[in-house]
Amino acid sequence: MELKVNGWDMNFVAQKIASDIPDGSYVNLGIGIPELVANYIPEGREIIFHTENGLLGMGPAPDPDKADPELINAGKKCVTAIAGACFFHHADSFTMIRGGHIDYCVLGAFQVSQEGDLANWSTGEPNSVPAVGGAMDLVAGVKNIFVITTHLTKKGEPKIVKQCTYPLTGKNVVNKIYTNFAVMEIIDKKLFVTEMAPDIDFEFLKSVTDADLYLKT
Amino acid sequence: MELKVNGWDMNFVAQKIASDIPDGSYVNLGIGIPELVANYIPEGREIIFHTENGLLGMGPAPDPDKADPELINAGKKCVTAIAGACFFHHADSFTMIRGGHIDYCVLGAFQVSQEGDLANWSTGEPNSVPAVGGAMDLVAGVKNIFVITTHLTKKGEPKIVKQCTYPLTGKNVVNKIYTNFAVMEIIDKKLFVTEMAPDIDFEFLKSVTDADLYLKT
Amino acid sequence: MINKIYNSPAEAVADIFDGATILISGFGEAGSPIELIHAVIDKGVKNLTIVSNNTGSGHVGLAALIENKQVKKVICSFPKTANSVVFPELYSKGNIELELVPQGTLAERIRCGGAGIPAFYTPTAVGTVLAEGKEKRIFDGKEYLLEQSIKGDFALVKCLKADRYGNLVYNKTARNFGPIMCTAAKTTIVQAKHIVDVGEIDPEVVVTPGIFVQRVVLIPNPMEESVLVAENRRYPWN
Amino acid sequence: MINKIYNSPAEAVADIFDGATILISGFGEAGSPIELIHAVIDKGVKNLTIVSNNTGSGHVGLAALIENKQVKKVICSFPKTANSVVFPELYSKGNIELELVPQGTLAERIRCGGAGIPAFYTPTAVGTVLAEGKEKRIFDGKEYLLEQSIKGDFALVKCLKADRYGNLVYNKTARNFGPIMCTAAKTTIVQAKHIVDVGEIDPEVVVTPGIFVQRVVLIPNPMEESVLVAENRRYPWN
Repeated sequence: MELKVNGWDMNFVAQKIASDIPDGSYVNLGIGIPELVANYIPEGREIIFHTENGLLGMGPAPDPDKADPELINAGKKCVTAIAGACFFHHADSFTMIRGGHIDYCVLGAFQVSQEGDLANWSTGEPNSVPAVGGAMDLVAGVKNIFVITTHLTKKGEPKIVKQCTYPLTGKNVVNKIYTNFAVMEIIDKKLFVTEMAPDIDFEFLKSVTDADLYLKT
Repeated sequence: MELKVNGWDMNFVAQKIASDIPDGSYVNLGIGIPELVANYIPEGREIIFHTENGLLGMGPAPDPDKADPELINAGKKCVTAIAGACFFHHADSFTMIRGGHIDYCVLGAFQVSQEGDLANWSTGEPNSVPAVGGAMDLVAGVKNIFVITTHLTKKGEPKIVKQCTYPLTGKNVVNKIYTNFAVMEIIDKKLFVTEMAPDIDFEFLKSVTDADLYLKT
Repeated sequence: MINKIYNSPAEAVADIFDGATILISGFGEAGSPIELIHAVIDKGVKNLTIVSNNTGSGHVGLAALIENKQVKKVICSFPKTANSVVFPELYSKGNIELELVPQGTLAERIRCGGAGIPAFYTPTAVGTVLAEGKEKRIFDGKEYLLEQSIKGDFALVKCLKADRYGNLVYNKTARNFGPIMCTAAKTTIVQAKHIVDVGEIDPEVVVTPGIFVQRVVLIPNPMEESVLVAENRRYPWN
Repeated sequence: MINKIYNSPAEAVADIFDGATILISGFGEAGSPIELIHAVIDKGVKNLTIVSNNTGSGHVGLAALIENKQVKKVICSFPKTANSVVFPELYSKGNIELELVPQGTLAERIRCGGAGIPAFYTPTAVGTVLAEGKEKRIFDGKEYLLEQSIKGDFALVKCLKADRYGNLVYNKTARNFGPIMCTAAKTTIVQAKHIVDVGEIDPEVVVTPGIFVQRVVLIPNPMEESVLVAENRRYPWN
């Protein structure tokens, strides 16, 4: 399928998510595209970033000459700690996650189902090494799960689907999906479109989505 | 029953216990008579005292003018912290206890059975306020449970019994009993006498003990 | 901007409601948030369930809250201490409920409440009257009891130092139940002897990360329970 | 006198045996006790079960231990990172066992191992393939899985500062699994960048109380895994 539309740039999508996160929130960002969100926190808002390897108050990447290989994020990249940060061990870190203390988690996705099932940890290929990390803990514990993803795979296949074919990270866990084409909310296991990119219309969106879509009125 | 014997002084019994605790042990002492043990640690031994309200490395009582009401022991008396001490919260404190990290606990007793059941928290009277504190955690978790007690109650009734009549603190938990009359060890649910006070003989000991006693040979 | 600092205990406890479950830090007087408890007395809410290691001394703090008939039930490990008079009297008359929990089980139930763990198995209290009615299970040939987590609508906690993010450090053995109670309540209200600027507490030594704290009140000179008890003070003040 | 300080990594790991379960701290290279792991490679013990968040990078540290065919099974949450080559190759050939555990469940299983809690319930992984074969149970209308604790025969942990009692503090996010692993092993062996006199670590800031540590080795200049990997070093040294 050849697409005639572009939708939003993923940086713009990240900015949308950032603007939807209220002042004072505690936020965990997944590795990769979700990390873009940190670049777009609106001025005047204080957002505290949590990284599951034991830091609350994660700051941006350091100057290369100031990098400490023992101050890293969940993606194992060097980061900084803001004033007011704190370090803690893994059981305490997952007390924050599993105990429902983190307000928002932004994750990437292989697939999201219309009921909010998320698949983002394994393609299920028999020969690949499965690696789950903290993804299942995050979706089980964080209050609001936001997914940021391109609407289609590189091959042009829908990522928003009736039912995930990849192994699940969690069932009924996603609250909102932000793609380059649209913003969707999952309410009572139904998928509502709340916003579309300027060059996208609902009919087109349905044609590139393998799920039942409702327009939020 | 009028006793013609005295047995050991309880301070001497405490000293016996202290000499049975090896260098480098982590020890929790119950409130009351067990606290005497701290006074008799043989010179050259380093024993670290744990108090379940969050201190490892408890030292002796402070000078009254230096007392801090926020530096107390499990009996809520002011104490000090030795060099090398540390403070921690209650869940961590009971990780030490329940997790089997404390080597010795010395406790008082209302009754101890010949199989090592301990009753030391409640007389079971219907109108009294039951209060258990950390006693059940200690007997469930600490590696070696030593009991220090007078052999008889103030009324002259045996405290070492076939079966406890008071509510239990734990079943099969006591390893050694130190009384003013004798030292006894519980091995495979049998009560062996390992030492008697100079003015006590085995026949007499049996007459003031409501349990099957064996002489350790 | 994040600013969890409230101007007064009254303001910080304003939304505590009748029937709430409140976790209260402290082991004896060490770590007991007297000023916050007195604000709850002033507010007059009723039918509270209190989770705390003890039941207070004399006629101030937690004992006064109980004496003021605001407490329906107490979940604790040691409901009497040297100067406990209020709870024992109400209890012996059958006027207050008690759930007696071994101290380590109490601590772990609270920690699990904060950590999203609904239940766990423990060896503590096996074979005792406190095991009655509890589910038993064998792991590796040893018997354990199933215990369920405890969560609070509110936690009242005393600490030494706080910042506007809610990061806390404590004083010595006044730490006790504070850090775990902070994690286990929907709304954690803390009284701090000092409030410092963000960044002044070394990130390596923060005991309670700010995420677990919703409100902080400065109480620069907290009252000492033992002094009040020795002076036979009563709250509301006599 | 208590003196937990050992003179060398070799001495500290001398009694590690074939078939042992070893908990190894670290998240990526942060907190990974490379020098202690290399001592285990030198010792040559086999059939180890390793509990660690990852499986190492390049051909040093944990990756080298695996490459040296000393490891039968790995219990971890994320067995591949940017420079993981050893584990994926052995795994794809079926030459090493993997028990994949969500990171928070791994942490809690270890913590419970140290705390005398044999099992607990968790919401993590419900409805996924990692729930297969696990006991399920409903609390308050929500489904949870039963998870059992993990204990080690040994733990190998890296810290920043230690004293002869075994009190530890860590460096930043190198803390990660260290404190909980210290609690969960029969014998905990720690490498410290600094060894200080007893009393030099403030009792308020000790992260791992000495009771959880059996042995401490001074490694003043620990190697950096990423540097060794970038230089394509192999252990035993090429």
